[in-house]
Amino acid sequence: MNPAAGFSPETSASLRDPLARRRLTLLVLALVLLWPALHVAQFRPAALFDANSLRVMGGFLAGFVPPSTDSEFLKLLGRATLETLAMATAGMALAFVLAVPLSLVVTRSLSVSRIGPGPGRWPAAAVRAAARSLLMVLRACPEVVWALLFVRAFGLGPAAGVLALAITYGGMLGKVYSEILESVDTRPARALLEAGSGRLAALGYGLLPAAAQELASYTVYRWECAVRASVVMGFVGAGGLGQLMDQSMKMLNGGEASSILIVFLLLVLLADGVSMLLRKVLA
Amino acid sequence: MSARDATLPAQPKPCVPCLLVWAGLVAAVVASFAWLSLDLRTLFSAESLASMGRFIREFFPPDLSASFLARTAEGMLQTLAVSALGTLLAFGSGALLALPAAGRWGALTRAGARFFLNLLRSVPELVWGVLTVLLVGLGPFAGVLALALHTAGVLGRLFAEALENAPPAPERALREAGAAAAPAFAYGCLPLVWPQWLAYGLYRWEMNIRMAAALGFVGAGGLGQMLYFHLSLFQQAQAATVIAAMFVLVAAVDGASARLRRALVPAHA
Amino acid sequence: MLDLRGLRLVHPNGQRALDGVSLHVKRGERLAVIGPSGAGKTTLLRIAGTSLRPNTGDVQVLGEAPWGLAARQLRTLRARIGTIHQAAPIPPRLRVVSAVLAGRLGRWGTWRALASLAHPADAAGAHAALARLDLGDRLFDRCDRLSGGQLQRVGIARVLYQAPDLILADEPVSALDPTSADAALRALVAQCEGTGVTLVASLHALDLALRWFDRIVGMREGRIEFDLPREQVTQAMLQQLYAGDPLLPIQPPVDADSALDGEARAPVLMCR
Amino acid sequence: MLDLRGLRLVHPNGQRALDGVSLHVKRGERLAVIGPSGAGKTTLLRIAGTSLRPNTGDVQVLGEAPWGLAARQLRTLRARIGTIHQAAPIPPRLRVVSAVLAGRLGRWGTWRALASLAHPADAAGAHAALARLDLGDRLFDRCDRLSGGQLQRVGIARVLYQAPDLILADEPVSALDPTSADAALRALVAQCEGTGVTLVASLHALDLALRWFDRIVGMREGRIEFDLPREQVTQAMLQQLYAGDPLLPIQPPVDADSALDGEARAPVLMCR
Amino acid sequence: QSTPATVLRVSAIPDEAPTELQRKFKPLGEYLQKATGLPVQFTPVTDYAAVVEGLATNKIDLAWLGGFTFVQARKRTDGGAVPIVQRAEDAVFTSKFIVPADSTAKTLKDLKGATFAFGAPSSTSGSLMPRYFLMQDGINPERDFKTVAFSGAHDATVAFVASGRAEAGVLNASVWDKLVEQKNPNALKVRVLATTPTYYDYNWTVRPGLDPAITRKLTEAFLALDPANPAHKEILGLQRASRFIPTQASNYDGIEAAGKSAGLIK
Ligand SMILES: Nc1ncnc2c1ncn2[C@@H]1O[C@H](COP(=O)(O)OP(=O)(O)OP(=O)(O)O)[C@@H](O)[C@H]1O
Ligand SMILES: Nc1ncnc2c1ncn2[C@@H]1O[C@H](COP(=O)(O)OP(=O)(O)OP(=O)(O)O)[C@@H](O)[C@H]1O
Ligand SMILES: [Mg+2]
Ligand SMILES: [Mg+2]
Repeated sequence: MNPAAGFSPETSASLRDPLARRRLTLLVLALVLLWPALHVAQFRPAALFDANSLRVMGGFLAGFVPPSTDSEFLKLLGRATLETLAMATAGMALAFVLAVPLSLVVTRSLSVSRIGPGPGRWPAAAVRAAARSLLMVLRACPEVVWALLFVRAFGLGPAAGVLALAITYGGMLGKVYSEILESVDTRPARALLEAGSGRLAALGYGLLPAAAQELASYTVYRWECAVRASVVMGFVGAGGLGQLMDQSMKMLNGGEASSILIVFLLLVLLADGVSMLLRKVLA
Repeated sequence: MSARDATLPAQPKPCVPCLLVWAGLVAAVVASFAWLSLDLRTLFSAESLASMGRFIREFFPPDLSASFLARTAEGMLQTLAVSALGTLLAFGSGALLALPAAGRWGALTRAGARFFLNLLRSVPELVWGVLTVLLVGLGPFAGVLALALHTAGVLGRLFAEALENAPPAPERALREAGAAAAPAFAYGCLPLVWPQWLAYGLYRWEMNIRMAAALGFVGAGGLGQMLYFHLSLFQQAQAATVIAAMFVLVAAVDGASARLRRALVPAHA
Repeated sequence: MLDLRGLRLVHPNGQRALDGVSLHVKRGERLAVIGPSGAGKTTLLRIAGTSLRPNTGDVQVLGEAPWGLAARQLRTLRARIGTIHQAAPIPPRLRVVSAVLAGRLGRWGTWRALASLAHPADAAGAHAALARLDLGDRLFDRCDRLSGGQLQRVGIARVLYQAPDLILADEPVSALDPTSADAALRALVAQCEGTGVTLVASLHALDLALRWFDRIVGMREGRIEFDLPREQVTQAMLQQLYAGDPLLPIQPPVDADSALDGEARAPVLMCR
Repeated sequence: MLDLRGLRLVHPNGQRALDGVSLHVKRGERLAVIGPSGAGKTTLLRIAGTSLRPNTGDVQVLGEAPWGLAARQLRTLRARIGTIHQAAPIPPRLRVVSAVLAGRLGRWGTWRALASLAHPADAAGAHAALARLDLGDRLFDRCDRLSGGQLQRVGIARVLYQAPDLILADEPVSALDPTSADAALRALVAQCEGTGVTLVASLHALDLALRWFDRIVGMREGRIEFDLPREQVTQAMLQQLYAGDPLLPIQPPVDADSALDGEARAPVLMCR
Repeated sequence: QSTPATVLRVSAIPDEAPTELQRKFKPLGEYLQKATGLPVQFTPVTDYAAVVEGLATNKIDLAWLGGFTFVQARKRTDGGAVPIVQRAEDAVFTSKFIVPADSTAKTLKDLKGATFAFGAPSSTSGSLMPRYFLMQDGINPERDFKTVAFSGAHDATVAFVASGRAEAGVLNASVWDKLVEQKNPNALKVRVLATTPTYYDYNWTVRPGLDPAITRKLTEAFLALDPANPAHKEILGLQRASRFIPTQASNYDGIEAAGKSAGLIK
């Protein structure tokens, strides 16, 4: 308890921030890596303001109004929307079923053997690593490859597309779920595990009260991505909005594109609403 | 024990709207499966399994010839650069947009920012790609912009929700000690949401590595275009190499993310 | 009951939290650990609760060596240990009733536990535990709507409801006023009295330590300075322990048993 | 300095936290609020700290009516109030140095504040504040690596570093051992002595309240039961306040000024 | 392994927009349904490989394939996929190189250093054959063009060039003629720079193991389409065919050779 202690030579050395050097190194390293990346990506923001391309762009965007209201096209659009919603929902349901067990295995804050560390530490770490790699394989393999694989089982049609979606999204959900569960306050769950509770109970009483909202909003967001991602479905003959959009854009049919974009926007707003609702329910 | 403790308080009523929401969700899922008439049992028939097994075997062995590996490496580099820059731009703009979208500057800006974010992300990358190509010409830069625009919408929303979910006490304490908005945020809230933001950012980078794939048509070449090309021509050995390269990138980002997060989680975790 | 020998623990950042601690606690004993902030009290209790593993040293809890057990048995052992944490580790959005019922998760099956989140499986039990701490009326409130002292009592109620064989309490009454603190300790002691439950608590309030505990362990800088029946603890020893400024004179110890008269002798609902 | 009149506050869930409280505190006064758990002490301090607005009643802090001020002036006013919270509201990942420097955010420019997160702007100042609480050696540690009492002291150091005109302390020493608690209160009192800084604290430890504070306010169920100079507080009053079980005999008050002799009179670095 | 057919499952390579393919197929599908007595189910896809996978794994019975796709399907089925008919035009098929109307290019050689759009990588007329002929002209696409993009479909290639996204492109003559006829706004903004020599292209192929009786019925139905019959004329018009003629696998050996020399078949 000596206020003057801070000024002895010995402590003035302890006033130097021990992290300063590491932070500086990291900063320099990041800048050094950024340069070649800019080069490879041909980064030239000046191109954004080129008068000529702005004109081309303007002309193209002008084609977006008015949105196409051709009744034939609207019928097609309506059907594609329904199909897409159904495929996204089914795909997400499957992805959820796949992701939940895997994420529970991967989540470190639910690991009993890490306390201490206790018995079964290495097997548990190995299982975690294996599940983690499995999640990575699931999501790193492009959807097309999965879709082509499942065509062999289901033939052309929505089944192969839905399954491809479910697999890749399962990989993503699993990873993100476990990261969310690790980034909330994990002390309550840990306290429960230390009192002998099981993993699922610790999840329910220790983590979910804090994480449920975030988990729900992420799941809804993924559903919304699934709606947009129906391009993949088109590969294997399941149609949907994504494919319609792809086609209209390639053909530079602005009217159709803007109609579809409006549908996308409405769906995104719907998803936002659902997300809000879920978060309220879970609060 | 005082009188008020003697009796069990009345159990609060169950929340009917909540039950309705859950029922609605279940109904939607069931309806989807029924409408698509999905029958997943075919997946496990011996014939399907054998056929899928053959498909997988075709990818082995991957093409490991030096010339092809060199091309793959080049593709990796481009994919990496395009996705990294796109994600970096999106991270910055997403963070800036997340603040108003989390309702920090009032309900009106919140609605406005949310709508803008929704607009950014309701347009898929591929569509942004078409627009950016018109703007800056075929080439990787168009890909960077396309990724950045869409990802900014995504990250902005995710960041905003992380902000809204973070415990408010530390930041409020600072505001109540007279701190201005920005420093109070930096000292009271950012340390709480930062790991989550970082996780989302890295994870979106990972997604963009896969997406830069689909952006092949804007001339953002890279692994995506190679994969599309070789799969179209049934050159599975080459496709396998490209997929392996994508695995490497994704695993690298995933590992980096895991390490960074480990350094950031609290000691009690 | 609790047999710790030669514990040494250095945290990853180089902080030496325990530096050769041995402690033996018999069944039914009530022991208070005191000492200055940073002495290693929390660390010691966490090791006794099998939630931290010492770098070196022998640990025996409830007759078993936890770090030699298989995962399943370790879980059973942990279910028999109740820990009251310095800051109650309860998610703010959880309801009080669930927070208390969580005490029995170690003994409930997973389904029962999860179902109880939606519909409390044993509201009456939780209520009884809370009522012993004068908090019965907040049963269905959310934990973030409680005052600091109320939340701390929820943490105590959880352990009362758990009805463990060994209670480890880390500053269980730091946020409570003198009367509530006294009442809370009385409830804890009542839980142990006659049922052979062991109680080890770390306390900053010396008067409470001397009033409710038979045996006092003084810690300082990761070591045990003294370990004596309360009658033998002198003012000088305490002075020495908190070395530095002159200490406040300490209360003459009150006989804990005589304090357990009256309503506090009410039926002990939780004990097995 | 602090002028509260007829405060009434009912929480959204129907809990009546304050029920007609009036309090007048003069410049340089040192006042302790005591009372059972749930009495409304935290609520009262939060209203005085302008972080909660009462349902009805008049609030005047440091000569201004906070709820009539423009945002900018309210901010300036708040920068002059230092609050020590019951549970230190510090993000676990923040480093101790940043947590302490955060005390001056109200007076620093935005850039200085942000830059200081990357590289501490005033490590020496933070160190001096921490050293007064015997915690100087943990300057660059992360807050989640501290013991309970250490974290609480970081919260106190933040307010010492802030050097406000009014200090509101909500159970500032609940996690500290008697000596550290005494030392921490001494540091707070030293900060106020002679500089006209006002100190309002809620305390559970009556001995400390009577030792360090001139004026004692007893609260119970949202009302003020008594508000007297410490000399006039009797054992019976305290008994009544915590009504229920017989209370422990209370320490005779010690003169705070005489306790401030010796090293504690060392230069007060923080005061403006 | 012939499965008893209850439905005739048909698909087509996505060389045009899937909605367009579906529209084109509708009357033909009804006609085939009548001729074979089987319900016909058409699934449009957007991935070439999916069609071939479908044929190879008996998930599709009949498919409209490009020449090069047929060669790939034949390789994947070990010669099991059999072409039954092709349009008269497919025997003398060509591709058109297009540039924006105001381009200064006069020959293919002038395109060096330009951005160039192919159709889909496995399209015969949008990628393989043009690539083969370019190489014979001494132009290696990967080396000599600034950027090579794949538009994915023939009409999309026109849109690419018309909008200035690519400085040149190539598509099949049949789609080009259709766009010109329809006065497609994109087609008006581009001109033809060069036309390739002729080669064999599209055909209708049946999967290995399809019931021979059905194969026979299908072949006869196609060959019976008569431009003089107004109902048939509509079908033929949509298929852009004057009439259908029999074809055989060996017609496509040339394409296989071209594919090998262009390095697209290993
Ligand atoms: N996770 C951790 N990482 C690093 N050091 C730690 C960690 N937890 C505790 N320590 C350090 O170990 C020492 C002992 O801590 P412990 O929590 O056991 O003290 P304590 O006696 O409970 O103190 P208090 O009375 O303040 O709660 C302290 O110096 C503390 O800073
Ligand atoms: N956010 C809230 N919502 C509802 N009720 C609340 C809230 N905060 C506090 N209360 C209730 O208001 C009353 C007064 O609380 P307060 O925190 O002021 O008590 P306190 O005197 O500080 O108690 P303690 O000594 O336990 O900290 C308590 O009954 C408490 O449960
Ligand atoms: Mg402690
Ligand atoms: Mg309080």
